[in-house]
Amino acid sequence: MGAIKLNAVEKWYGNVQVIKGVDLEINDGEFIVFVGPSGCGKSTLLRMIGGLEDISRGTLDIDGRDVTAEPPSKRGLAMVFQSYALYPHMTVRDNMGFGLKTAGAPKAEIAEKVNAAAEVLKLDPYLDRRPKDLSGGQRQRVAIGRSIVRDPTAFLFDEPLSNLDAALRVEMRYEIAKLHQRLDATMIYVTHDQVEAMTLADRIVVLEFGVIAQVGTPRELYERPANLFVAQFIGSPKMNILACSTSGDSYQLPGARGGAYAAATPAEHLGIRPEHITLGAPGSGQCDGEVDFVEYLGADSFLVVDCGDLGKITVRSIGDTPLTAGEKVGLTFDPERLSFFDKDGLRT
Amino acid sequence: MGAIKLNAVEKWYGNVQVIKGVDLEINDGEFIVFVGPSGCGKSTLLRMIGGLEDISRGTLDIDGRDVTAEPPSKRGLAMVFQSYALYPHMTVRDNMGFGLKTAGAPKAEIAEKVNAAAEVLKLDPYLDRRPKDLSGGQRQRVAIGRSIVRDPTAFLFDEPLSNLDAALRVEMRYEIAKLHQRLDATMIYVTHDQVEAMTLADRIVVLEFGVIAQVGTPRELYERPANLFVAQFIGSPKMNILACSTSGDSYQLPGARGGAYAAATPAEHLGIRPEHITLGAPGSGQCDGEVDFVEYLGADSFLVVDCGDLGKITVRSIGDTPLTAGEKVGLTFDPERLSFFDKDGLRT
Amino acid sequence: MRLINRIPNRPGAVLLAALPFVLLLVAYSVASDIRLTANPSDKLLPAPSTIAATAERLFTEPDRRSKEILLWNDTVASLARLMGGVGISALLSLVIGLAIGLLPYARSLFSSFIAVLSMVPPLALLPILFIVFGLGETSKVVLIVIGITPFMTRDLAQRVLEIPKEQIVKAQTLGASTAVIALRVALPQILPRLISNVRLSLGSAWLFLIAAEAVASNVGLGYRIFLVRRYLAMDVILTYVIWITLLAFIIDWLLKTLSRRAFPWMEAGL
Amino acid sequence: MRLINRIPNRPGAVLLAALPFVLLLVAYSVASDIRLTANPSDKLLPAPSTIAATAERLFTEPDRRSKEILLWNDTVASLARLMGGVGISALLSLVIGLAIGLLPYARSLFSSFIAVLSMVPPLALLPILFIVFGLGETSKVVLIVIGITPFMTRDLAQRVLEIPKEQIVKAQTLGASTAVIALRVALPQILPRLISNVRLSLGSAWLFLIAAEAVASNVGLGYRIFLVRRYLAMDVILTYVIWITLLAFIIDWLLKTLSRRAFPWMEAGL
Repeated sequence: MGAIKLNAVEKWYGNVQVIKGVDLEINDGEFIVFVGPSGCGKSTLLRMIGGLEDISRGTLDIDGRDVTAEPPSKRGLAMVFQSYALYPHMTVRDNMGFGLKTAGAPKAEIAEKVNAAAEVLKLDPYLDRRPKDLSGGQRQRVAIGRSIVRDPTAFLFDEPLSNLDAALRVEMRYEIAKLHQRLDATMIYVTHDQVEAMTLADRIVVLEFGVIAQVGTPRELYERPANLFVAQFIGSPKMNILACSTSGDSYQLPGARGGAYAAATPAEHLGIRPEHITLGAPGSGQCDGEVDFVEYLGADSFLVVDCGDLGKITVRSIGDTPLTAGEKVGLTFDPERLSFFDKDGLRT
Repeated sequence: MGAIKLNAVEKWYGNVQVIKGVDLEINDGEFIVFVGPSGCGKSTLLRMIGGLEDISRGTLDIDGRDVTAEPPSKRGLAMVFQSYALYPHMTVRDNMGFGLKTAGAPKAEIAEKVNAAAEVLKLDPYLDRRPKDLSGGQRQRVAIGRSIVRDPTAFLFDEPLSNLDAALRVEMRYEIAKLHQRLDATMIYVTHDQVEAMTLADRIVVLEFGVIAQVGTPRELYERPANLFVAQFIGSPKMNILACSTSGDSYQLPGARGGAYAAATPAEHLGIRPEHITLGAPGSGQCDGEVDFVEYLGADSFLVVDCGDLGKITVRSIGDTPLTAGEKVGLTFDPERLSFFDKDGLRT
Repeated sequence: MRLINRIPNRPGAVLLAALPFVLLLVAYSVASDIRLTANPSDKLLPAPSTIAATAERLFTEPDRRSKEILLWNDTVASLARLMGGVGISALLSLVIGLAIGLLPYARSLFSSFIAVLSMVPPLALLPILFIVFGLGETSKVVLIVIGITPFMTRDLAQRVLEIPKEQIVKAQTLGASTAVIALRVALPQILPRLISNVRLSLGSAWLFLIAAEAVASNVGLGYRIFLVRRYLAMDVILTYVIWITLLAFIIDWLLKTLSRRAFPWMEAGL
Repeated sequence: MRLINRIPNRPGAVLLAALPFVLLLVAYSVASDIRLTANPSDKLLPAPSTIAATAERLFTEPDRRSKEILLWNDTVASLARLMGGVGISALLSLVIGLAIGLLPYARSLFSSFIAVLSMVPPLALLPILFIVFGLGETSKVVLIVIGITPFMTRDLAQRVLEIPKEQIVKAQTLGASTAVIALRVALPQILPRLISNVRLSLGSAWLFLIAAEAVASNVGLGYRIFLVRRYLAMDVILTYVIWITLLAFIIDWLLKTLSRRAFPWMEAGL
């Protein structure tokens, strides 16, 4: 069991409010990822759930029980840190068994549980080594193993992969996903890496300045961002945002052609992702522009098209592109994929 | 002028050979990127060109002149380090003017050149600051500025962006590309980041264990990798490599269907990139498999398909995919995009 | 709540910090009181008021014979020896440290010699210094120099070696000669370290000074303390001890302030 | 080629390293020879052969009066004082350092007191120690303890504070009490540091020992050196100086070896 509920949670450091009233329900067994730019409060929120930071206002329930005032050790949560926080003087076995030993578990039980966790994490050959003799990925696995052994209600991960190199990161990401499938435990995962968020999460929580900007599945966030912040934060390269105006059932772009508009409220910004624009002859589609430069990446090419008053628009071309800098093109926006935002930046 | 030529260059540390005979011609004004896994010798090779490491055997020509025995200061090259190597006790202005001052240039000339370089690099507002008061990107720009001021024959960059965060890296990458356009100077750039290599390079040099695995434009490397190493090193996710056999003008896949084969020599490996496979009904295309899992990234989804004896094959699906884990599919390989390698791993 | 997480509030913390000092004072006063009640002429634990009176007398009243205020004479003599020794050591360690750090030849030449030298307890050499240089000022200054130079030199050399290789290499590709690298790249970066080394070494320098003065001198703070010990003049000794501590504190504070003013680029320098 | 890049080859480096030692020896021999030629009974620079003969006599021949070999008696007495003082300091600094590093209350209570204490030059306290504890062993051991404990305590406390916060937090979420954290998480990680602190402090400990023995004792290495100074017995002094240096070196080597053996997980530990 590991249902976690945050009720109007706030965090104040003196007069500075870092978390500005967060309500969130996390279901048992769910994989939740907190993302946001640095300083958005994602790590603070995680540490408040873990009990490492006090909750200034609001309450925290775990499995329906109010644990706001309880110390970390009573909440039954297991935190995995970016720095691993392994004990350098202990072997892998002792590191993993530390929690059980402090709880006074019998030796046989400790050995059994440590071995079981080691098997799951493929750490069997390293049980007698010390942390310094392990690779970064192995250390992270030991840190996870130390938590598994205690059968926690939920796992809290604080940027666990950010100290690993790119290849290891992909591998460990895959292993964490598999671990979640196998343990079926609630996991809350903080990261600034979008790809980790998109691929791991059941639901993503996007934070901005201590406020939840949007909560939803990766698909919801990518396809229907609730506001300009989420639209630009999720996706790489970024969604193109253009100034626009609407009148009745059509939208207009300054110095270019518009299209149909369905929503009731007027919009001031149009968002379109690079992969939802097709390139054609000048005069076709929504606007014209001149190719500024082309980035060839192999699987795709990204063209930055200078559209005058509209600004520079990034367009994805699958595979290679015959276009080169200086050529004139027309850009057609996929009408199904347009996002519109009002003057406050909210989706219309 | 900045044409650089390496003739059978070797590097030995005692009995260990780190660079195993490298021949390379770099044209004036070219942007060359050295890539390779860590330990491949790319940094050593750069440092040998810069004169920071001796050349054990072979010669180095700059603009037709043999400089093998000349000290770094005589080669007219400017090295930009990963660690910036700024002088912490000097202002930005003094850091940038250091080279001119040691050369005994008059004050007015130093001021003029430093100001010109500062303008190019948008460092004007920071000239009186010390390095510790600058951001990572600004420090890197100062390091570049210090080199520009001396009008070097060529720039040598040693992983210049690896200490910056993702967003800054993209920005500085763009600035380096612009700088190359403007200065039109020869640049040699070492990185382990493929995206940097693909987007910056006129030609990429892929190194493996001190040997050049392939030299070519980004397109050549991506589309026609010369061997298995380059095929798997360039591209993310990796190219799928399958065991195959050939007989006459057709190839066979174990436990699956084959296709036409054109080369004269027999092949043992087939390489196909994730974006060159289309998904269809079971029984269609080259082989069948079961979807193992799906990674949704927004712009694309990657499906890992378990094809039994053939192994797991990664397939890109543009945008979202209706398929989920457990479904049976047929995989069709784009015949234009197949790469075949012989038993030694060389392209047939 | 675990003891480890209990943090005293602001006034509580100040109170706690003052506690050991207050306790020490109270304990001393009580002990002194008990002894003086038993024997009014006891000299071992003079009353705090006696110490204050003695201190005032020492700082203001001239000696009957020489007509000079001995405490100020002692202070001037001791500080002159201290500054001389520390100054010479600083200069020596700067020059040799730079040489060892930058030049492989100097490194080969000096480093093991200095390593062996630093293992010799300098106080054991004091008798030799007295024999060679006589009982005058020279042997005291030389003792300080011998005592603190090896440590400072090794530390400065280490610091020079820790300057990122790239900075030196870059200076070379920018055409700098060995002298320019030493003076414009290395020297400015180790000056702050020199000051912190002087601060660290001053404690030892005081020890060598007091030891030398205790054994053979006729003026100086260390001489006076060991002289009046014979008369069990605890009030004088305590005044001198507090005065020396105060001097040490002031010198340390001056150096710290100098370092912060002179090298603002230092902290978190990359 | 710049001087900075000139690296001596292997035999050259060895030669260079030996050079200062050889020069010192040659200079001494020549000077000694000149003086002895002028005045055969000169005692200031005894010939190396005289020193060797004296050393042999000191190590092997018993004193005529006491029938004991004085050098060994001196060594045993001095080492006992040294070990006693250093041992007590190590224990004290370990306990107080752990408390300061882990418990905010202890930190408030002790840290400024120890900071002030470390500013007092311990040698200035020696007369007080003699008056309070008498001229016996206690005052010598207490001088060493007062002299080196503040530094060791502050350093160990600092080291405890440097243990990554996450390790402590993780231990708490794993249910560890303050005592368990102190004994199983913090203590093992500062033990290697304790040894390196002892190694660093031994130099000072020797100084305090020699100073105390020089001023008041009747046995001990420091006592003997300052005693024979009166007779200008340079040969004896030099033998003792070399012997003390050798002892210091051996103790340092033993501690270094112990540390490497006992804490193999130390280097580059994360």
